[in-house]
Amino acid sequence: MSDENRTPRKKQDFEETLGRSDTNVASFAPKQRTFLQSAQHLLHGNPTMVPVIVLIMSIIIFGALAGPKFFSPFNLSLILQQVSVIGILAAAQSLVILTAGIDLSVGAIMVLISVIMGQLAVSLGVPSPLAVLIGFGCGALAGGMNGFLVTRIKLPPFIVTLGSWNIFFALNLWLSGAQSIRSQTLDEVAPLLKFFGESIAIGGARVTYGSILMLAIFAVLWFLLNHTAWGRHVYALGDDKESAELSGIRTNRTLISVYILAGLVCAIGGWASIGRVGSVSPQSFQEANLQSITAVVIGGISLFGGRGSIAGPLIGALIVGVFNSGLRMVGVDVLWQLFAIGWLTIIAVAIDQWIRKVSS
Amino acid sequence: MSDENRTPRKKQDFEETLGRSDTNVASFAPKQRTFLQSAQHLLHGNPTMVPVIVLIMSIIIFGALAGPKFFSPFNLSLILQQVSVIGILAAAQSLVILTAGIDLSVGAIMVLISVIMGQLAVSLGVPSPLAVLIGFGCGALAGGMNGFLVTRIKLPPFIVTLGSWNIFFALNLWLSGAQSIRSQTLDEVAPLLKFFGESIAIGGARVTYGSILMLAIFAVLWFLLNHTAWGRHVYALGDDKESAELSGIRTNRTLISVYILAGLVCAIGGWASIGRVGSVSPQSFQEANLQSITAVVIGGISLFGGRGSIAGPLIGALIVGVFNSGLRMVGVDVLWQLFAIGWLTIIAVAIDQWIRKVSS
Amino acid sequence: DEIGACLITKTDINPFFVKMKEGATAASLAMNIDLSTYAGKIDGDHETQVQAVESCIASGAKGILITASDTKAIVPVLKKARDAGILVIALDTPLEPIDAADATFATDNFKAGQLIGEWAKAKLGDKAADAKIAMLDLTPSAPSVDVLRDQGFLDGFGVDIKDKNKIGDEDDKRIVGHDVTNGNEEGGRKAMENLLQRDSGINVVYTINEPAAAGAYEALKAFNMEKGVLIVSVDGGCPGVLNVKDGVIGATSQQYPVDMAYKGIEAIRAWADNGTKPENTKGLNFYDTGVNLVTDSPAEGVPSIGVDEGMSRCWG
Amino acid sequence: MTNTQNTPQPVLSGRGLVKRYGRVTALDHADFDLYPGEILAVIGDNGAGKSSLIKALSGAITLDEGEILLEGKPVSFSSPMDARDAGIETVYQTLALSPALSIADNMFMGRELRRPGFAGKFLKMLDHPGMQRIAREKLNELGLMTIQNINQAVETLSGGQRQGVAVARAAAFGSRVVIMDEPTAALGVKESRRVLELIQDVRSRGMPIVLISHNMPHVFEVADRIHIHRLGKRLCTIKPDDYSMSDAVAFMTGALEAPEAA
Amino acid sequence: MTNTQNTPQPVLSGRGLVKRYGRVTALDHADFDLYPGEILAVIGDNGAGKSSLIKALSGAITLDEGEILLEGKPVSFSSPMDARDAGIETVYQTLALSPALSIADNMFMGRELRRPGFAGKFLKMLDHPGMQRIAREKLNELGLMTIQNINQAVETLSGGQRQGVAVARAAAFGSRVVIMDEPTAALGVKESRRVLELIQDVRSRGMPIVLISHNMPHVFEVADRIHIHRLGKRLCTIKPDDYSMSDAVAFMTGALEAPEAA
Ligand SMILES: Nc1ncnc2c1ncn2[C@@H]1O[C@H](COP(=O)(O)OP(=O)(O)OP(=O)(O)O)[C@@H](O)[C@H]1O
Ligand SMILES: Nc1ncnc2c1ncn2[C@@H]1O[C@H](COP(=O)(O)OP(=O)(O)OP(=O)(O)O)[C@@H](O)[C@H]1O
Ligand SMILES: [Mg+2]
Ligand SMILES: [Mg+2]
Repeated sequence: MSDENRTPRKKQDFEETLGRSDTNVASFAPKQRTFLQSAQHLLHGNPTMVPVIVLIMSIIIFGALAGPKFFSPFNLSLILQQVSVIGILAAAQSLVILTAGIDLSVGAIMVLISVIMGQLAVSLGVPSPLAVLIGFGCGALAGGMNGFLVTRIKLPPFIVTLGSWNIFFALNLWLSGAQSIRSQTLDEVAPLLKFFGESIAIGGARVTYGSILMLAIFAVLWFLLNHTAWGRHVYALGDDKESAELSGIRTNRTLISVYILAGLVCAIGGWASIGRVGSVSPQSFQEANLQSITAVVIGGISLFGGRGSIAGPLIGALIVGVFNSGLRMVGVDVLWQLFAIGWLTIIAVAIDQWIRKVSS
Repeated sequence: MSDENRTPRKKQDFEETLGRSDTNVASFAPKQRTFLQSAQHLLHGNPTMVPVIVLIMSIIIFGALAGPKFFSPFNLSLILQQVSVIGILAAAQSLVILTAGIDLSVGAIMVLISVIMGQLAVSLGVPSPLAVLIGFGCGALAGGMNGFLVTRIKLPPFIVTLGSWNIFFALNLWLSGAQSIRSQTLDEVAPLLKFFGESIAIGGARVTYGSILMLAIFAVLWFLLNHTAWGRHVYALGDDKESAELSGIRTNRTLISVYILAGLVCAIGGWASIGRVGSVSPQSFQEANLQSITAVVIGGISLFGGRGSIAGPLIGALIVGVFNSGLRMVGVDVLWQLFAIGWLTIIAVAIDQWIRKVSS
Repeated sequence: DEIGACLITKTDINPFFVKMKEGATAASLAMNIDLSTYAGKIDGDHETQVQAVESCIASGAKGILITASDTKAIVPVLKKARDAGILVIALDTPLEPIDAADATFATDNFKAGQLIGEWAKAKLGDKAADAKIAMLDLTPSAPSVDVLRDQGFLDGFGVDIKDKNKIGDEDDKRIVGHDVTNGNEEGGRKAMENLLQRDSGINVVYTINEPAAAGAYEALKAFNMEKGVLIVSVDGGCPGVLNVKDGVIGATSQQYPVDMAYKGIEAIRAWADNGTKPENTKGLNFYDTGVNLVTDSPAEGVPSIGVDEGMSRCWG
Repeated sequence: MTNTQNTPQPVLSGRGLVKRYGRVTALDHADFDLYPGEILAVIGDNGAGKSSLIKALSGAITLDEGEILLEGKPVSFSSPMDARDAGIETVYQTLALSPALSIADNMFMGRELRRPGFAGKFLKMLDHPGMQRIAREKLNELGLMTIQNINQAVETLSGGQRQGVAVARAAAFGSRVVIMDEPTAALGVKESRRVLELIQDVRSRGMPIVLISHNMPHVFEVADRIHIHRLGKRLCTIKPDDYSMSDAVAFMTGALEAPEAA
Repeated sequence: MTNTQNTPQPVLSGRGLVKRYGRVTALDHADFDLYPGEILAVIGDNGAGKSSLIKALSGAITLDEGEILLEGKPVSFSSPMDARDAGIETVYQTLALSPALSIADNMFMGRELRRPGFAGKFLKMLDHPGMQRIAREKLNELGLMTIQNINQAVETLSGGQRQGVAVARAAAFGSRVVIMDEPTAALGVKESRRVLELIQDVRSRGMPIVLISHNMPHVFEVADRIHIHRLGKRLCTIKPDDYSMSDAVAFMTGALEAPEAA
């Protein structure tokens, strides 16, 4: 043991030459590429471009098939309107999928919350703003329950949300008695609940507040995910939970916050859904879960977590919307619409995978 | 460079003492355990026991609630009968989940195949045995398509089967025109299709061939998974695909064989389902996907692949069957049945996780 | 003495079946019957109904009331029930063949469709010849109610419906298109929007039920077209009748699920007491629980009742 | 380094640490002491419990028994974050990097810099350019890296480069103790040398370091004391000047009885 | 070892191997030669492309250009299975074990033994007891393991023990060439020594071995020839008797110009 100025002990002798070692960085000449490979490379650098290109392509194709009506600002704004609720759910779903989870209960939470808001305002006479706030609280609570089971009891998200989906659905039926609350009743008692159904005309387009809300939610989530520490933590824990934990992130706390936020976004979606359908309808949106997942994966977010931009699911929802609307305008039979959506899902993700691969 | 008898070069000198190093194996005294911990330990050694215990517990509880009728051989054999189709699907699902995949299309394949068999035999007049064989072929093909997309195009199984679910469902509606084929028609033209609906009486119990088929399928899969190289490869690739590939397994070939086998098992399930419901019903079993997944996870197979015994899903399916039957017999409202099944899923898996954890 | 009975409905999420259940529960209390209720999880969930029938047999019930999801496929298991001495009554939806049940208490769905078809035709008068019709159906798998109402409406409107068992095989130019709504507001709205995009001149809208009609109305309102379009529907639930009153729906065919359930329970009591089976309505092979057209703007030649009477008999 | 005279208080110590994994007892009443400003090497056979020991000290696992003292005061770390907040920075054997995130993101994981002013204070907006600049500086300082792009995802780096990022992170942010679990295991000769220099650098800033390594020449070159771990406990600690490598290896493998003093 | 006189034909060689990962060229026209019965060490900086080289030789990655020759004949391995069937056995840096499976299962992965007779031939039934027995024997032979239960899942082993299993597997089944990518990186002193002895054992059975390692003393102790890899190509090969460790390190890091001959 020596004092602070001790002479360093001997290195192994073969290490003595290291001082002279090369410090250049390796560099290699790029190889020749075919056009396809160049395109692949270009897109690889900007993976969010992929869904955008798929979107543009499908708009062009359906425009060609369905005629100029398809391109009208009115029709395009209608598509935006139609995807607004699924888009909001896709935003919530993206958060969960980024953490390498999956939330099968988003649709059920959304409908449950719309029922809660409606019953509070109409049957119990709670002032609408309060009903909305309570609805938000319940949404956060429902998400929090999922998050608790995932983080504390350490159950796989798939199981938790498969179970809670049934639970929320049962609660929905119980609270609503499977009865809708009519549009006219809402107009009288609680017009606030229909707020997001109102629209502003911009040229020929009719943009509902619901559509704007969807865009706003995506914008806020984009900011949170990319420009706050919380967002970086969400990505890190989705990427590799254990590493994230070891590198000093309170992963459980972050994870539970993700589920709560997702629940809250679903609750906002519930409010928006009342505006969209005009009434409080406990039977609507039964397909919403799978549609939201489809939008997320078409949008290029990896089901394994940690990869993908939140802008993707927005585009993904629009692609699904364009497909649905386009197929219907062209007059394709409902049955073959199902068929086409099935292939769309597979092909869109296949293109995405191909882009991400870069060279065989 | 020296010849074959060269003297070995010098080791680093600190390594010279190694010859004398201790060769005992480390051993530690076991710590004191509470009763709960001991039970946990015992079950940890035999994880398949967990679902068995849950099953026995639920039989006892429902027996107590629903009275002696519940224990009658007739009712117990009825439960076996009722779970037979879901059980067969759960067997197919287990295979896929063991490879760390998931198959959302099992139910759709099964119904599609029952429709194909029925249409061939009834509308086209194909002899029933041939219709059954063609049905098997189509099942394997449908599974093979999933497998191809998963292995060759390298898409996540969730996406592939989400897409193919829509595709198979559309084909089903197209082929059947959403029309059932009546029981009487089958009796006349193709009684073979209803074979698995027949039953033998054992005491008061009525065991259908379909129930026996389910047990036989599980037995065969158990043998394949535990006593053939193929089975080991399935576990290895589900555990860690890259390692399996590097340790010399043709993972893609194995993976595709898993999907084909799963498709074939679904096709067998399709045949059994005709016997079970008595007719060819294109609208049946819409919930079958999620129920099969529930049975698999309650049975203790990890959604992350590579872990769990194929016996588990059989027990899992029985648990779900006992729950459904018990809740009905107790007279619980449908709504609260949903609620209870939701919690069952969560709690059964939570118990399983707890057992597997062993000490905090 | 108390006897057991079962009510098996298609789902628990449709107010029609919820009301039917409430009616049956009330009747059972009055008639000292121990009623168990079952339902499929989603529309078309046939397997769950089979299991429910089996549970009923196992529990030793005296009678089963069922609204079948798959009217053909349910027959074998119901035969088992009848063989076990259970009275099987089909509610709302007839089985195929209809005599697979001991009795059928149902709305004539084809007739319900015809009534609104005739009404719409009469309302339009001469303009009916170049009407533009939107058909808002139930699901892609087109269960029998879906077909009967759809085809009934077209028949009543004077369209050549070709195959009576098939939706969409008509080639009448007046039909703008068919779309599915899943029988709820959201589906109704989306389907209406899409059909309007195909042809904005639509002036007659057929809807499978009143929630779908409410959704379609929202879409029309958003297009500022709610004034000139006739919406017709089937069901007669209280919110639906209120919507007729408010002018959302022009006319709706009202059915009586509570009656069906009440009569069903009554029949089971009678069967248990003295072994009598209910009889059919004269000239029909089922007991018609009746259907009435509800509207405040009656059309000549089409029998109808007013909204006030409709309200007094509505079910939800 | 002055633990020769009046033994100073250890910076970090563990007493009677026990950690069981089912039937395996990874730590069996192990003790540990790290004195101010020293490089303490921890050596031991595979499976001796070295990683478990440092995981316990850095809050990554919860102990079954025993207590941890930081500057004499008992502490209980329920997560790595707690340990980090107390100034203990660790390079784990598994590195604990997020493969899909950039080098800069990884370096600042869990201690991100915010923008100055409103954006940072109220919107909690991150200072991406600032973090990138600092990350580049730190890596250059270490001279460890031949990395072209600080925004490159960590998964695109070679194993050695990744280890470099993890080491750089710990060295840059440790304020009280830096713990390194086999930091040179996957590194080349040149890169290992850099890490050893780095360790000495950090020590010369007065920070004590725990170094787990199987490389005896490295251990004997840099360590002030050597903690020999065997069968889940501390067998003894020795000074490299008092014993030869052969002795250390003999103690560690059980070929020789351990000397008296701990 | 006789490549001093009339140079014999190499067992395994590579010519002009190229492998690109996106913008990175991991192998840049690299050559490779392994002669019968020799231990060939491959050394190089982190990221030099050593792992890529051996992955190419063992069929784990597909080459963009170049050819591989096995005993002079061009071969093309489309998967690790092909290489294994040709007698090339590899220990990868990542070990390639299935964590949830037992030690015995892992050792026989992809070459399971079947029961004799009907059960094996027609039912293709596995001979579990036979495989367990052989696995136990092989591990004992190596003396590498202190494993109590051959049916233990690999995930319950320490990092060092796992490496032992992977090495044992390769040594037991290789018939023509054994390749080891940093087999001692995570191993303790004692365990490393065993692996080195094992390597020499395998060589003394006449089988050539490729050893990638960053540990110069080990390399110089066991290697017959040293392949120095730099910037994706073979810089040169040297004999440990002709050059010192310092020289090798200097070549490898670019501190000295490489000698002429390959
Ligand atoms: N998560 C775990 N689950 C079960 N057993 C574990 C776990 N982590 C470690 N062990 C066991 O605890 C013992 C000590 O492991 P540890 O990783 O601390 O050893 P080590 O000294 O770091 O070994 P190495 O030099 O190989 O890294 C080993 O027997 C190991 O198998
Ligand atoms: N799958 C991959 N994707 C992208 N780049 C890769 C991949 N594998 C290796 N590389 C890159 O190829 C180069 C060579 O890597 P390789 O693993 O062959 O190096 P190595 O010599 O084995 O290094 P080490 O000593 O650190 O193991 C590195 O720059 C690495 O980043
Ligand atoms: Mg360790
Ligand atoms: Mg390497």
